[in-house]
Amino acid sequence: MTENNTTDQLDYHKQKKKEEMKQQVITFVLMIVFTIIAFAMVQSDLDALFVIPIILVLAAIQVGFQLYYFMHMSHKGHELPALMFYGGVFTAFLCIIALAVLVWW
Amino acid sequence: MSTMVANQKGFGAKIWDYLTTVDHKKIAILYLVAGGFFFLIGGLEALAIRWQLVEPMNDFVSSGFYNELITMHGTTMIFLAAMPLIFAFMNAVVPLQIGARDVAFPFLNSLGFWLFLFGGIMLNVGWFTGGAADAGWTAYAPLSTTSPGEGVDYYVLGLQISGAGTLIGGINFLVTIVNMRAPGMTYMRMPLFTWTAFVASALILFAFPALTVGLFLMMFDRLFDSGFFDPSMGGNSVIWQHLFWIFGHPEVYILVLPAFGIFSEIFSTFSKKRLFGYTAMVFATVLIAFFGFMVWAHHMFTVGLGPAANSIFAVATMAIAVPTGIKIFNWLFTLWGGSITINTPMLWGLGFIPTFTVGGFTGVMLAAAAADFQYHDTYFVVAHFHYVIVGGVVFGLIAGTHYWWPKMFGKVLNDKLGKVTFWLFFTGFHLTFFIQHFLGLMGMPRRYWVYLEDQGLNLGNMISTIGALLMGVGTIVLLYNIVVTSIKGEKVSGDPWDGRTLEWAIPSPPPHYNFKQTPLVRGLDPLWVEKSEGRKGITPAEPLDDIHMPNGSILPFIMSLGLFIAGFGFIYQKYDLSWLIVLFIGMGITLGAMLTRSLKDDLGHHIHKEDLEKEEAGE
Amino acid sequence: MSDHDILNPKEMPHDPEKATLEGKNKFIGFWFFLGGETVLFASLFGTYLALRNSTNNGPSSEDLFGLGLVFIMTMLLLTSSLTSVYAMYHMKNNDFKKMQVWLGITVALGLAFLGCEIYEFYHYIHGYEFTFRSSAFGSAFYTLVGFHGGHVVFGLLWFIALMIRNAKRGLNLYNAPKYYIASLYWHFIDVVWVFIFTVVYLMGVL
Amino acid sequence: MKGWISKLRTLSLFAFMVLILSACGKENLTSLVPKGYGAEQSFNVMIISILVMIIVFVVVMAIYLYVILRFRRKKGQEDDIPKQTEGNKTLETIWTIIPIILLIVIAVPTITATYDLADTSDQEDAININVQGEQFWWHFEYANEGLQASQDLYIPTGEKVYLNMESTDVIHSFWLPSISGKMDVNPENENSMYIEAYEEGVYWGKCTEFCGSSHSLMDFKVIAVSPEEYNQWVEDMKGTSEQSTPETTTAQEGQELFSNNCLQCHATDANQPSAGPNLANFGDRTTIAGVLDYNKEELVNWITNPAEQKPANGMLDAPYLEEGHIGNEEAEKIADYLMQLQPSEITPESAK
Ligand code: HEA
Ligand code: HEA
Ligand code: HEC
Ligand code: CUA
Ligand SMILES: [Cu+2]
Repeated sequence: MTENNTTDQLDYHKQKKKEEMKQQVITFVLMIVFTIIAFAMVQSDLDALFVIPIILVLAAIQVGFQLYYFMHMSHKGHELPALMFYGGVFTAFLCIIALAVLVWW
Repeated sequence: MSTMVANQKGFGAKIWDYLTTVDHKKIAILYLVAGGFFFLIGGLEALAIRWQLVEPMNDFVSSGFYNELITMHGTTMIFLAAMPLIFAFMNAVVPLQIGARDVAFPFLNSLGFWLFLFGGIMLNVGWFTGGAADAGWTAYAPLSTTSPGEGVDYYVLGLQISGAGTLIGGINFLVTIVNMRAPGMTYMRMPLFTWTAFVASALILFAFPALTVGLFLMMFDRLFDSGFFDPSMGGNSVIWQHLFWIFGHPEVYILVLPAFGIFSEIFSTFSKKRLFGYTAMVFATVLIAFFGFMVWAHHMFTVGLGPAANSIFAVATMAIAVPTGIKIFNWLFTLWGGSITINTPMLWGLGFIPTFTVGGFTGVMLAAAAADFQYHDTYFVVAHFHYVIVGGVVFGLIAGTHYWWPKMFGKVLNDKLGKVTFWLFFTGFHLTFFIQHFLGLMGMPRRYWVYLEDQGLNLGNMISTIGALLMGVGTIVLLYNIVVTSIKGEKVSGDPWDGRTLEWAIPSPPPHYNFKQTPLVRGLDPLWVEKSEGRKGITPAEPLDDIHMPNGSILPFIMSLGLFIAGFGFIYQKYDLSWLIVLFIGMGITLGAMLTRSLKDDLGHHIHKEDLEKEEAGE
Repeated sequence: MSDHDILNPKEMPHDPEKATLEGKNKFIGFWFFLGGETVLFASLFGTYLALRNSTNNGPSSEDLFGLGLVFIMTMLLLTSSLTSVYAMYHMKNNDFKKMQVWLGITVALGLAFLGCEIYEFYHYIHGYEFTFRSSAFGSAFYTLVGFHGGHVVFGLLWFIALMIRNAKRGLNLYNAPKYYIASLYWHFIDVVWVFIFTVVYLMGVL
Repeated sequence: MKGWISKLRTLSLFAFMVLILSACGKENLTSLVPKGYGAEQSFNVMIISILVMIIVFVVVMAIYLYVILRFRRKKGQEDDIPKQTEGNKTLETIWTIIPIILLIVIAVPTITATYDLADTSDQEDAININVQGEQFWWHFEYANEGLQASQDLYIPTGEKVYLNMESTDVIHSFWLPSISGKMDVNPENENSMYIEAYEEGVYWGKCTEFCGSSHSLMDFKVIAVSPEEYNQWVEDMKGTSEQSTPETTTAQEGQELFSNNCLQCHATDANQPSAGPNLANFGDRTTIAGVLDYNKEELVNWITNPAEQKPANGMLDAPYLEEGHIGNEEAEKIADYLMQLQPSEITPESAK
């Protein structure tokens, strides 16, 4: 690999990172918007049974943004981290079900 | 050679060496010694339990002391004997089996050990301060939260500290196996012990946090007057049960899967065949782990969760029989058509199959919720879990001890004595626990300090106690064997069993860099592959070069010591707030050590190529 | 070649955090750890959900929670997540100065968040006599939110230690992974907060 | 469904005959001889599952023994290298599918029985008893009649009796092996289960959730009598009161002592709630405090030194123990008084 090539490559990567950074800013804006929506819905007079699922979904999407964009889980080389993390999410889900649903008295 | 150097050093230097070591093989020895010690303690407690129950209305120990005995027996055996002994073999063997020079986090590995040890000591401190924990190893609230004295506090803090160690150890092995495999060692070429270590570590990662939280809540309730489990404050004691069993059930598979791995190695080695159905074995291991998370409420059938929950959990639990059965049959067919040598490790393996099968069967019977209303909290359950834990885990650990002893210490344990141990222990075991199934069905609940006369329970209990004594004698023979072998045993080659996996390709005990040159793995059972092609050693994957090794450090010891000290502060501040000083000192020591660690670059050292060459020439 | 040269190559590779084996180990190990942390927080969330109505005649979530402060806290933490992304962006471009600056901003935002949280707790304790010991709900609330707060404190200390420690040395392959996993940790804290504000605060006032 | 289960039962009863005949357990304590609805349901599931287990065990052991005997390395074969088989799809499928089928065989009756035992549809019209577990004794309140009873629970045979259970301290568990499986008694909620005894008898019950020092001494008895006898018992118990004077003078003195020292916790009127066990029909108890033989000597021992018999039990808070003015003599008088508290014709004897 010649000198030239590497600098080219570096430039290429710089460029890519820049684009990515743009994406991340967009993600950020979306997260802010979602948060505002969630707060607004709670402040409104909508029915709780309607609002709760929606704000939970909004939260889940936000978390997806964090994981995939901010924490780069969309990048290559994150297969195992993703596997293990979702293992945790699976167990986490069971814990929450157990405590929120099975302790009903 | 490094061992030579160690021999020349004085005793103090040797101790210092072990206090600061980050070498996974030495950490393995530390785990083996500490775990073995706690096994003896736990066994002694078991003998006291059995002695109390030898006759009806016995008064060998008081009820309070009996409750401490069972609690500490269960806790010690599970957390301080079985787990560390498993870690001992994982440390001794996994890096070798995957052709690695080291684990991923040598420093954390050592930290994990010291946390476990100090946690274990903490748990036992209660004995000397007016009473150890006495609420059962499951520590159900509110019995545990209202138990007077500090016994349960020691349980909570001891488990918290050693649990942190276990979690760290688990992550270390996960990353080691993911990142440190030698070239060619694909996932589907990993020996089964490595696979089970991997899966067990994943279980640790996901199961222990639930225990951590449970212990925190219990600590807050006991020491800081919160109300999680206190009905009078709106709390709910069933939360503890869920948290404990969300951890607790996976825990039993954390224990048994590595034991399965050990047996897989042994069966394959001593029948001179590759493991039958390797892929299915791997798949079954993963499946057991996965199901293992969805069955915890089978410990809670009588809590009153309702028929829907009970049915779901009953069926989910039964499902585990399928992958476990796959394993049993694959082992049998590994033996099928083989050339079977029956020596001590193999004998334990052969003892394991029927024993564990019976234990598994009683497990499935317990899983039938409607029938569990009868079995639950009786000696039937005690019989079940000793069949799977002793018959599976302890047999596995003893088998592993005999199998890998030459690798760890360079000497083979005496086979005759080994067989004596086996027959004593095996007979004693079945005497002790088979009869307990019937005791349970006949109306003997567990955790009973005494049982009444004229209830038809006398003979069974007496037989059970006799069996326990036999196990004790068997254990003593094992200890004797270890002593005799250490003194008189002959040195053996690196490969005394005609092994199949990488650990047998290097000298026993291995040099501290394990592999001079990273091996090239060309198939399942890599050493066997080479042997069958007529080669003696393994093909290297790289030219001889400098080897990078981590430096030893005393910091893990200090960090753990700090937490140990802080533990006392946590406990005694409930009587007198000036103990908070101790808490702060302890935490200060730990945080200080952590800060030192992160501020001081530790880049390790190199073993130079020239030295390696010299060594080779010297041999 | 000495370690020094290996860790300070002329050209920083474009994924400095994963350029060495140690870095890769840290990176994978830390993600696995976060998997475990997920279970830890799930257990706390579960406990909170099981106990959130057990107010024992003390104040309930409707009585206590005001959304204004929570909204501000959320904005602070979300923004700090973005600023730490900027820091990592500059790390990958091997621009140490800018990275430190952005991390500094992150820390400032984190401190502001923490300040709000302390104010909030103070307010509950003194304004409503709502403490850790008031009821099972109180215990569960302070434990869940407090565990998160503890993570924030730890994350801040971690950032600060890294920044001070490396201020003079600059970026190299030894400390790049450390920065990287610290920032992962910070994002994870944000992930948890997203659920806290949804499950605890928003669902608490509904 | 019922049909083949009962056939299985006959078959298995035969197989278990040996065990049962060799006295596997004390009558009315063992779960192996079910005498009530719940125990029978559980027993059926137990039998089905154990039969399946025996079948599989035989298969496993057959292969196991064959393998060990056939494939042990023999002299002169030291260097033989067996064929390195990788696996076998057909075999692997077989030992995946067959266990699944066998598990379904167990799962179906399990689920049926689990739902059956949790059925509370006729609770309203049935006898309801509020059960209270306490360290280390049991209290029974007949909800419909407002009657209080402790330690011994009288029920009619052939009827579902609903138990609504709650604890005042730690978790206990109510187990009546011959009649029914167990159910936890939790401090924060009420659990309901029903029991139904087929035959008259005195059945042993035990606490099966670890609850502290005297967990192993927290026994109780269920006395199943005919419905007529049960009704009479209820009537008799309603008639109890603290006023009734005993016949002998020692017992009268005993009553005096009792009112001064014991009545703060106990009651001898079955209509009165009390902090300690209700002693209205103490004269008909089968045991003292659940586990001690029923005789005067034991009772005197109990009154003078309850700590020795049952560590950490609730009676240790009794002020008279500190004050020390109840010696053997006084205790004997109290014993005379307590042992003549026999308000009803219906006693454990009637259940035999
Ligand atoms: C190493 C430990 C270990 C292992 C491996 C197991 C394995 C299993 N356990 Fe066990 N268990 C414990 C340790 C373990 N257990 C402990 C410690 C407790 C008590 C804790 C306490 O309360 O203190 C307990 C309690 C316990 C209970 C709660 C009982 C109660 O308290 O009322 C239940 C209920 O379902 C249960 C079920 C099972 C099942 C179904 C399996 C299965 O995994 C077994 C699967 C294996 C087989 C079935 C055998 C081989 C299979 C075949 C040959 C195929 C064909 C088989 C069929 C078709 C059936 N266990
Ligand atoms: C890994 C787990 C493990 C192991 C290996 C064992 C091993 C044994 N266990 Fe136990 N056991 C549990 C885990 C384990 N147990 C648990 C979790 C409980 C439940 C606790 C609870 O209810 O909370 C329990 C409960 C339990 C009970 C029920 C108590 C009760 O409910 O009242 C009994 C009773 O028989 C018992 C017996 C035994 C015996 C005889 C052994 C034997 O196999 C032991 C054999 C070992 C020896 C005999 C060692 C001999 C030692 C020497 C010879 C010493 C030499 C001395 C020196 C040099 C210092 N155990
Ligand atoms: C502090 C309250 C208290 C006082 C005062 C008290 N008891 Fe008790 N008593 C109890 C409790 C609680 C039990 C149940 C003990 C157990 O079995 O765990 C009990 C049990 C008994 C029993 C056995 C009950 C049974 O149904 O088998 C007898 C008999 C008895 N007490 C007699 C007495 C006598 C006589 C006195 C006074 C001299 C007395 N008690 C004073 C609390 C008290
Ligand atoms: Cu009550 Cu055990
Ligand atoms: Cu389990």
